Amino acid sequence: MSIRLENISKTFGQFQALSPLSLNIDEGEMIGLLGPSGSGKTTLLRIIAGLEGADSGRIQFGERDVTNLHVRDRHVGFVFQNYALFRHMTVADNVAFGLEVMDAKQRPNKSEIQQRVKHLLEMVQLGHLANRYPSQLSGGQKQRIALARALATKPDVLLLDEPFGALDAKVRKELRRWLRSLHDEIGFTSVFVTHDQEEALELSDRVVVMSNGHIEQVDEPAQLYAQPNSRFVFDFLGNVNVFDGKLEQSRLNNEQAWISAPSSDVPLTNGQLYIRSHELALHTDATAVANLPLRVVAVNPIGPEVRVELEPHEWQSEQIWEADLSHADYARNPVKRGEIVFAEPKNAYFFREGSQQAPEQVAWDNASTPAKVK
Amino acid sequence: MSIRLENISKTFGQFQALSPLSLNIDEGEMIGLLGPSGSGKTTLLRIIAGLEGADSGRIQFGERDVTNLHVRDRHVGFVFQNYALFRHMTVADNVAFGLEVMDAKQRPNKSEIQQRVKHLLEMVQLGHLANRYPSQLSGGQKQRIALARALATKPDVLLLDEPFGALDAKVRKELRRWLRSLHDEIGFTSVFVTHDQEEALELSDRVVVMSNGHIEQVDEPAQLYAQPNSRFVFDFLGNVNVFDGKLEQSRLNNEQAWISAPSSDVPLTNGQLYIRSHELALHTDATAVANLPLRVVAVNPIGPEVRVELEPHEWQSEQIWEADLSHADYARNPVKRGEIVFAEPKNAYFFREGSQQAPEQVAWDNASTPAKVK
Amino acid sequence: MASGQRHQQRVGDSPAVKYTLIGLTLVMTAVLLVVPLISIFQQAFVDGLAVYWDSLGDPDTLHAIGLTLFVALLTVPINLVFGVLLAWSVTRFEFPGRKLLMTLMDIPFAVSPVVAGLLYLLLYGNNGWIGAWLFEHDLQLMFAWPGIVMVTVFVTCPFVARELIPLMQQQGREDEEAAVILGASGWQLFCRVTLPNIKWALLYGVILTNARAVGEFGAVSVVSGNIRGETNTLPLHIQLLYEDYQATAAFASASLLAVIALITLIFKAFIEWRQERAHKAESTH
Amino acid sequence: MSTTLSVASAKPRHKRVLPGFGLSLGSSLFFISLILLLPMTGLVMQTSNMGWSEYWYVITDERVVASYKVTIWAAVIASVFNGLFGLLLAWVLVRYEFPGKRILDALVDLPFALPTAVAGITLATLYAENGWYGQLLAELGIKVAYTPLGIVVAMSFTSIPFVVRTVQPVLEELAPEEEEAGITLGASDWSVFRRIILPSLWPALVTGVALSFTRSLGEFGAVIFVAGNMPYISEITSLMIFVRLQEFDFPAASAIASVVLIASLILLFAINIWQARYLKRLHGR
Amino acid sequence: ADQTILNTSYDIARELFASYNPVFQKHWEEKTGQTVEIKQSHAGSSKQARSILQGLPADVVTFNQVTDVQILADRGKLVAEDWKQKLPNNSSPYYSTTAFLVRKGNPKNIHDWGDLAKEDVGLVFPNPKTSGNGRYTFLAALGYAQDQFGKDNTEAQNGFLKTFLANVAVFDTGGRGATTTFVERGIGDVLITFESEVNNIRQQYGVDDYEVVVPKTSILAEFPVAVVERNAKKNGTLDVSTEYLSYLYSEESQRLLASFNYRVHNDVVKAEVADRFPEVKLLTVEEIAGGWPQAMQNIFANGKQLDQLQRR
Ligand SMILES: Nc1ncnc2c1ncn2[C@@H]1O[C@H](COP(=O)(O)OP(=O)(O)OP(=O)(O)O)[C@@H](O)[C@H]1O
Ligand SMILES: Nc1ncnc2c1ncn2[C@@H]1O[C@H](COP(=O)(O)OP(=O)(O)OP(=O)(O)O)[C@@H](O)[C@H]1O
Ligand SMILES: [Mg+2]
Ligand SMILES: [Mg+2]
Ligand SMILES: O=S(=O)([O-])[O-]
Repeated sequence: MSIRLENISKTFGQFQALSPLSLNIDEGEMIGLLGPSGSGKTTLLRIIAGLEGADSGRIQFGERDVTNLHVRDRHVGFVFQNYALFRHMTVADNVAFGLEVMDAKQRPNKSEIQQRVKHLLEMVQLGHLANRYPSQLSGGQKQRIALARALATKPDVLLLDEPFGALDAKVRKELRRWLRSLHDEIGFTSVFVTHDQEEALELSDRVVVMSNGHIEQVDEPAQLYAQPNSRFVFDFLGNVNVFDGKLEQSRLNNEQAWISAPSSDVPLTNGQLYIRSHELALHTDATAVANLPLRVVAVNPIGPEVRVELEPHEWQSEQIWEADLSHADYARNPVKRGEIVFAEPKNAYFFREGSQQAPEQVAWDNASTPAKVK
Repeated sequence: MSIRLENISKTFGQFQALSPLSLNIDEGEMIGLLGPSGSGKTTLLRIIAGLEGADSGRIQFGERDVTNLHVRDRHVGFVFQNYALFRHMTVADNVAFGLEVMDAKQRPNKSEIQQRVKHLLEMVQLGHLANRYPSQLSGGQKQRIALARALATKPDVLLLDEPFGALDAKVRKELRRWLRSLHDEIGFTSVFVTHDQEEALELSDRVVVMSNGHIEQVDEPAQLYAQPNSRFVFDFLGNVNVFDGKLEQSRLNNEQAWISAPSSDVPLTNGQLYIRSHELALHTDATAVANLPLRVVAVNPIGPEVRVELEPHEWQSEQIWEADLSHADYARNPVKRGEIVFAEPKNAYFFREGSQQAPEQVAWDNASTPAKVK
Repeated sequence: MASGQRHQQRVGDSPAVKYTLIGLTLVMTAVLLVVPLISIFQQAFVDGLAVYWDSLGDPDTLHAIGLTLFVALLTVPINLVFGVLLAWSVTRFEFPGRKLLMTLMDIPFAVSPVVAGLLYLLLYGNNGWIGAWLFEHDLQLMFAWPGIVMVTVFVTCPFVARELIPLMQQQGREDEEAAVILGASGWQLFCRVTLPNIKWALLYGVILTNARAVGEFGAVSVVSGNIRGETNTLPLHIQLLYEDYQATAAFASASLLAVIALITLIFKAFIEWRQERAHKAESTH
Repeated sequence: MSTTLSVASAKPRHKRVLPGFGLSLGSSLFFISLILLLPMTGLVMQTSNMGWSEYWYVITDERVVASYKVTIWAAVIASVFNGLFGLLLAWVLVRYEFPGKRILDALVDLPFALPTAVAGITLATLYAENGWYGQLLAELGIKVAYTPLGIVVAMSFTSIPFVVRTVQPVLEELAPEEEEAGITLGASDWSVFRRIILPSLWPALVTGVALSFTRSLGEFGAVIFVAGNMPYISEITSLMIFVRLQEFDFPAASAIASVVLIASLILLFAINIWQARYLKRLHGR
Repeated sequence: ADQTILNTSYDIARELFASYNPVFQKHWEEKTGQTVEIKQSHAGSSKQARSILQGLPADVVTFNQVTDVQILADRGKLVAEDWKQKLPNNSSPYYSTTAFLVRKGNPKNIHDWGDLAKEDVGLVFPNPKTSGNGRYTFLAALGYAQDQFGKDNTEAQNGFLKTFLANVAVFDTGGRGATTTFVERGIGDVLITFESEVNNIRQQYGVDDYEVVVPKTSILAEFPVAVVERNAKKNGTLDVSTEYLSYLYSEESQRLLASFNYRVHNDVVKAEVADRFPEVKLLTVEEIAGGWPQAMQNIFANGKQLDQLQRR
C-alpha cells in the first residue's frame, strides 16, 4: 500500500509542530523518519496512523483518501515506543486482541484465532512465552510481541515509533536485522521513527531527515550519506570536522592554518569545509594540500578503526576534531597523546558562506593516501 | 581517594544480586561498570555510595573504613540515572543545595555560595539557565546540572548511574568527552555504570565487566579488547563471529567448511574460534588458510567502513556473520548481495571445548592481507 | 482541501458520547448531591432571613460553632503529623508488616462511627480499665472536649495518609536519596525536598480531614454528653434543635456546616487551579 | 546454628539511607496503637466477658441475622450503584473539559463533610411521599423513604466520594498508548473501554467499592431517618447495636459490632492482597 | 455563680427546663443568697443514663423512664437505692399518659385502642426497642388488651397486639422522629405518644389540622427525678441538687409543668387545669406487667413477648 502525504501541517496551541510537508511512500518501502528530539517525527507518524488529526492537508493510502478516516478504519499496524502492551492480558491474548475485536462477519473463529496467534508467536520466535504477562518479559521480547500484535490483523502499513529506543545495543542490532527480514518477507509498507543515524541508514530504503517540523532531505541511505544537502543533515549524520575558512590566494585560511583549493572545483568564496573523520589523514608535517596543525588529545585504538581526537593548534574550531584511521595507517604513523600532527583532507564538502544551497563535493589528489572513495 | 571493596555481597530476598566480589580502585581513576541489564551494576554502585547496605564485606575509602558509615558522611557525589533533580527548585538552587545544607560551621556564606554556583554552572556551560526549572531543560542539560550539583560539595568520589543512558547519540558523545576532560581536570575518582560497550571502552581507565552479580574481568580498555578472558566478555564486547569446529587433520572442520591450524600455537582440541568482524577478509575463492563459504545477505557501504552481512553456506553457525571492510578493501573486491564469498580470518581467539579458561590468541600469516594488528 | 479536521483520539471523545456522559453526570449529580444541598438551604430559610440570623446568633449555637472549630483545630494538626509520619514510614522503608500497617490504617473507614465512639467509651469511660484510673485521678476525658477530640482524630485519621501514600510511592525515593548524599539532615531533607513535592496532596488531605472533623456526628454524639453550651458540637446541636421542634434553627445550623464544607471545597478547587497553573508555568517557558 | 550466627555477626550494620525510620515507624505504631488498637481492646474485653455460646447466641439472634441481610443487601446495592456512578463521575471529571467542572469536582466531597444525621433528615424530606422526589416517584409507584430502598439511597449518598476519589487518580495516570493501541487494532470504543481501560481500573474501582461497602455497613445516622426501621424489613445492623446499647447490654452491642468490624477488616485485607497480586501482574513488582 | 449543677434530662425537655431553671435560680438565691448555674444536657434518656454510668458528671437526672434511673442505682450505685422514696409520688413530680394524635376530622374514627387494630389504620410510634416512649405505648396497648380480653386470655391479647404492631407504618428510633414522620411526611393515621407531646405538637403544627384523642384506658407514665448522689457529693452540690428536685413540687413549679401539658399532683393546680386533662383510667406498669424490671425482662428483652409478636 503506497502512502501519499500532501501539505500536512500541525500546530499544538501556538506551537507549529509540523510545517506543511508532503511525502510519497511507495508500496513495500521501508522509510525511516530521522531527526533530533522535538523535530516532529512522532507527530508525523501519528498523523499517518490517524491518532492525531492534521490541521491541513491530505493523506492517501493507495488510491483511497483516508484524511477523514478514523484510526480504527485505516487498518494500520502501530508499534508504540514503550510497546503499550496490555498489561493485564497474557502475551497470547495481546496478540489475539486485534482479531477478537473484529466484526462478527470478518472475525475468524476461535480455533483459527488460536492458530493464527500461534503462528505469529512462532514468527517472532516467542512461541514458548504465550502465557506470560508483559511484565514478565524483557524489553526485546516485549518489542517482538508488540510487533506480532500489530501484524496480527495483516495491516498493509506498519508504523513504528522508535521501535528499538529502549533496548541494549546488542539486542537492538539483532531486532533490527530481524525486522528488516520480516519486512522483506511479508512486504508491508513501513515507516519507523528513530533518532539514531546508524539505525536509519542501516534499516531504511529511504530516510526522511526532519528538523523543526519540516523535511530536510529524503534520500536513499547511500545517497543521503554521499550527498547531504544541508549543514543540518551533515551535522546530524555523523562525525564531521568543520573548517571555517576565508578565501585568500586560492587557499582557505584560518589564522595559521590553511587548506589549498582542491584540484577539481575551485571554491570561489569564503565558506566551510566539512570533512568526515575517516576522510582525514594524519602526517608529521604540513603537506601541499593542507597545513592543519592539531594537538592529539586522545587515541582510542579499540574496534575496527583507531579513533584520534584532535584539538586545533593555533587556529579556531568550534568543536574538537576527530580522525578515524585504519589500524594499518595508524601502525604506519602511531601518533601519541600531546603530539602535534598535521591533518590532510582526502575528500570534503564545501558550504559557501551565506548560501543555503547544497554543498559542493570537493577532492584533492593526495599522493599520500590510498585509493580514494568512489 | 582510592576505593577498596572486599568480599561485597548482596541478596534481595532469595535473589543473589551480588556474589562476594572484591575490587580496588586507585585514586583519580575513572572506572566503568559494564554489563547486561540485571547484572548488578547499579546495586554495586549504590553499595559504594552507601545507598544500599552490603550483606557482607568491607568498603574502604583511602585509609578509612566506611563500611558502616552513613551515606551522608561518605561524602560522595552521585548522579542518578534519571537525574533526580529537585523539581521545585531552580537550576541554581539545585546546585546550591549541597552547600546550603552544610553545617553552619563549614557552610560558605551566601555570596560565596552564589559565586560557587555561578562557577559550577559555567563549568558545565549552562550559566544562562540558572533560573530555569528542571522541567524546562533538555535531557543533556539536565544531565549537566545533575553533575554540577553532585560536584558542588567537592566530593572525592563521583558515582554515576548510566549517566548518558537517556540521551541522543550525538549529545551523548559530546557529554562523554566533556565528562572525561572534567575528570582529568579536577581529578576525582569516578565510577560509572553503563551497558554500552563503546562508552565503557572510550571513557574508562579500567573497565569492570559484570555478569550475574559477579565480576567477569577488570582491565584497561585496550587490554580488555585485546585479551577478553571469557566467552561472555567476548560476546558482550563487540561484533564477533563464532566458528564451531572439530579438530581433524590439523584443521578445524564444520561440515563443508574448515579453517587450518594457525602457524603459531596449534590448537590441539575441538573448540570455537572467535573472529572479530574487522579481522575477516573476503575473497572470491577459498585460501590456504580457510575455506569458509558465505552468502552475502547485505552490504552497507555507509560510514567509515563497509559492513557486509553473511550467511554460512553449507555449514552451521548460530548467528549471522559480519565483516567490516575498509572502503579500500571493498573497492578491491566489491561483493554483491547474493554472491558467495570466502572469508579468511586474520586473527582470532580460540576457546577449547569444555574449558572455562581464557582463550588463546591465534594468528595466520596470510599473504593476502595488509599489515597485521599487533 | 480538507482543513482543520479533528479526529477523536481517545476513547469516549466522540461528541455524542461525550455530551451524553457529561449530561448524565450533571443530571445525576444534581439529583443526588445538589438538590439535597439546596433542600437544606430551603428549609433553613423557610421562615425568612431574620429567623435564620436569629437562630445562628443564639449563644448555644455560637458556642457549638466555636467548639466545632476548636475540635477541628486540634484534630487537623494531630492527623497531619501522624499522616505524614505514617506515609513516610510505609513509602520510604521496607519492613515486615508494612501491608498490615496499611490495612490497619483503614480501620476507621471500616468502623461505624457510633461503634467508634463506643470503643472509646468502653475504654476511657468510668467502667473501662483506663477510665477507672482516670476517674480516681479526677481526669475527665469522656463527656468533655478531650474525648470529642479523641474520637474525631480516630474517625479522620486515614485521610492525610491516604492522600500522601500513593503520591509518595509514585515519586519514589530518589530525590530524597540525592539530598542525603548531598549532606542534608533529616529535617532539611523533609522541609526542602519532600514537603515541596507533597504539599498539594497534603493540603488536600488536610481539607478532607477538616471537612470530616467539622461534620462528624455519630462518634462524637456517643462521647460528648450533650451538655448545652459546653460539649455540644455543631452537628450535635443540629440534632438537638431538630429533636426540639426547632427545625428551622436546625437547618440554619446545617446550612452553616454546608457552607463551611463548600468553602473548604472551593478553597481546594482554588488550590488545584493554582497548582495547575504553577505546573504549566514550570513546564512552559 | 553457629554458621547463621557467624554470618549474622559478619553482616555489616547498614544504617538506613533515609532518615527517620525509627521516628516515623515508631510514632506511627504508637499512634496506631493508641488511637486505633487500644480502643479495640475495649471491644475485645467486653466480648470476652461472654462465653462463646453466648456470643454466638447474641450474634445469631433471628432479628440480628435479618438485619445483617438487610444491611448487606442494601450496602451491596448502594456500593454497586456507587461503583457505576462513581466511575462515571470520575471519568467525566478526568476526561472532559466543561464549564462547572471544578464545582462538580468540589461537590463530590460534600457527603464527607455533611453530618450524617443532616444527610438523613434531608434525604427523608426529599424522598418522603410529600417530598420533592417522593411525589414524583409516588406517581411511578415507587416508595423510597421508609423502605429498604431508602437505606440504599442513604448509604450511597454518604459513601459516593470513596469510589470517585480512588478511581480518579488512576484514571488520570492511565497512559493513552494502550487505548490507542487498542484503537489501531480496530477495536470499538466500547471494546477498548471494556477490555483495556476497565481492567486497568479494576484495582482502584474494587477498592473504592469496598470502602464504600464497609462504610455503608457501619452507617447509622443517615440511614435511621429514612429506613422506616421495620423489624425484619428495614432494620440495619447498626440499629441492632444501638438497641443493645439502649438496653445497657454492652457485651451484646460489642459482640454485634465485632461481627461488622471483623467482616469489614477481612474484606479490606482480602482486597489489599488481591490488589497487590493484580498490580504485581500489571507492573511486575 | 456560686454553684453549678448539671441536669441531665431527656431530649424533648429543653424548653421545660429552660423555663424552670430561672424560677429555681430565683428561689435558691432567695433561700440561700447563693447563685446557681444550671447546665443542661438533653438526649434520649437511656443514652443519658449510659453516659452517666460511663462518667458524665451529672448532679441530677430528670428522665422520662423509671428504668433509666433505676439502672443508675443498680449498676453504678450512683443514685440512692431508695431513690423512689426520696420524693413524693415515687419521685415523679409530674406524669403523663399515652394519647393519640389524629388528622383533622378524625377520618379513621379513632377513639380507643381497639380502633388501632382495625384494618387500614396506619400507626406511627417510636420503636419500643429504642425508646421509652415506645415502651409506654406498647404497655398501654397491652394494658388495654388485658382490660378488654381478660388478664388471662393471652391468646386474644396477643391477637390484638399482633394486628396493632402490624399496623405500624414507620418505627422511628425516638419520639421526635415519629412526630416528623407523622406530621411532616404525612405518613400514618395515628401518632401515639405522650399526651404532653400530643398537645405540644398540635399547638406547634396547627390546632386545626390535628385532633387529640385520649383513650379511656391508658398507662401512667411517670417522669422520675433523682439526685446522682455520688457525683453531687463529689461536686459538693448535694444540697442544691436536692432542692432543685424538691422545688419541682412547689405550686409555682407545678403550674409551670402543667403549662407544658404535663399532668401534676398539686391539687390547686390540678383544679385549675382540669379541663385540659380528660379523665382517663390510668394503669400502672406494676398492674400491667408487674413492674419495670419484669416488663423489661418478659416483654422487651431479646426474644421475648415483643419480639415474638413481631416475628414474621
Ligand atoms: N500533544 C501535544 N501538545 C503540545 N505540544 C506537543 C504535543 N505533542 C507534541 N508536541 C510538541 O511538538 C513537537 C514535536 O513533537 P514530536 O513528539 O513529534 O517530536 P519527536 O520528533 O517525536 O521527538 P522525540 O525524538 O523526542 O520523540 C515537540 O516540540 C513537542 O513538544
Ligand atoms: N530492591 C530490590 N529488590 C529486589 N531485587 C532487586 C532490587 N534491586 C535490584 N534487584 C535485582 O537485582 C539484580 C541486579 O539489579 P541492578 O539494578 O543492580 O542491575 P543493573 O546491572 O543495574 O541492571 P540495569 O542495566 O537494568 O540497570 C536485578 O535482577 C534486579 O531485579
Ligand atoms: Mg517521538
Ligand atoms: Mg541499573
Ligand atoms: O453514621 S453516624 O454514626 O455518623 O450517624
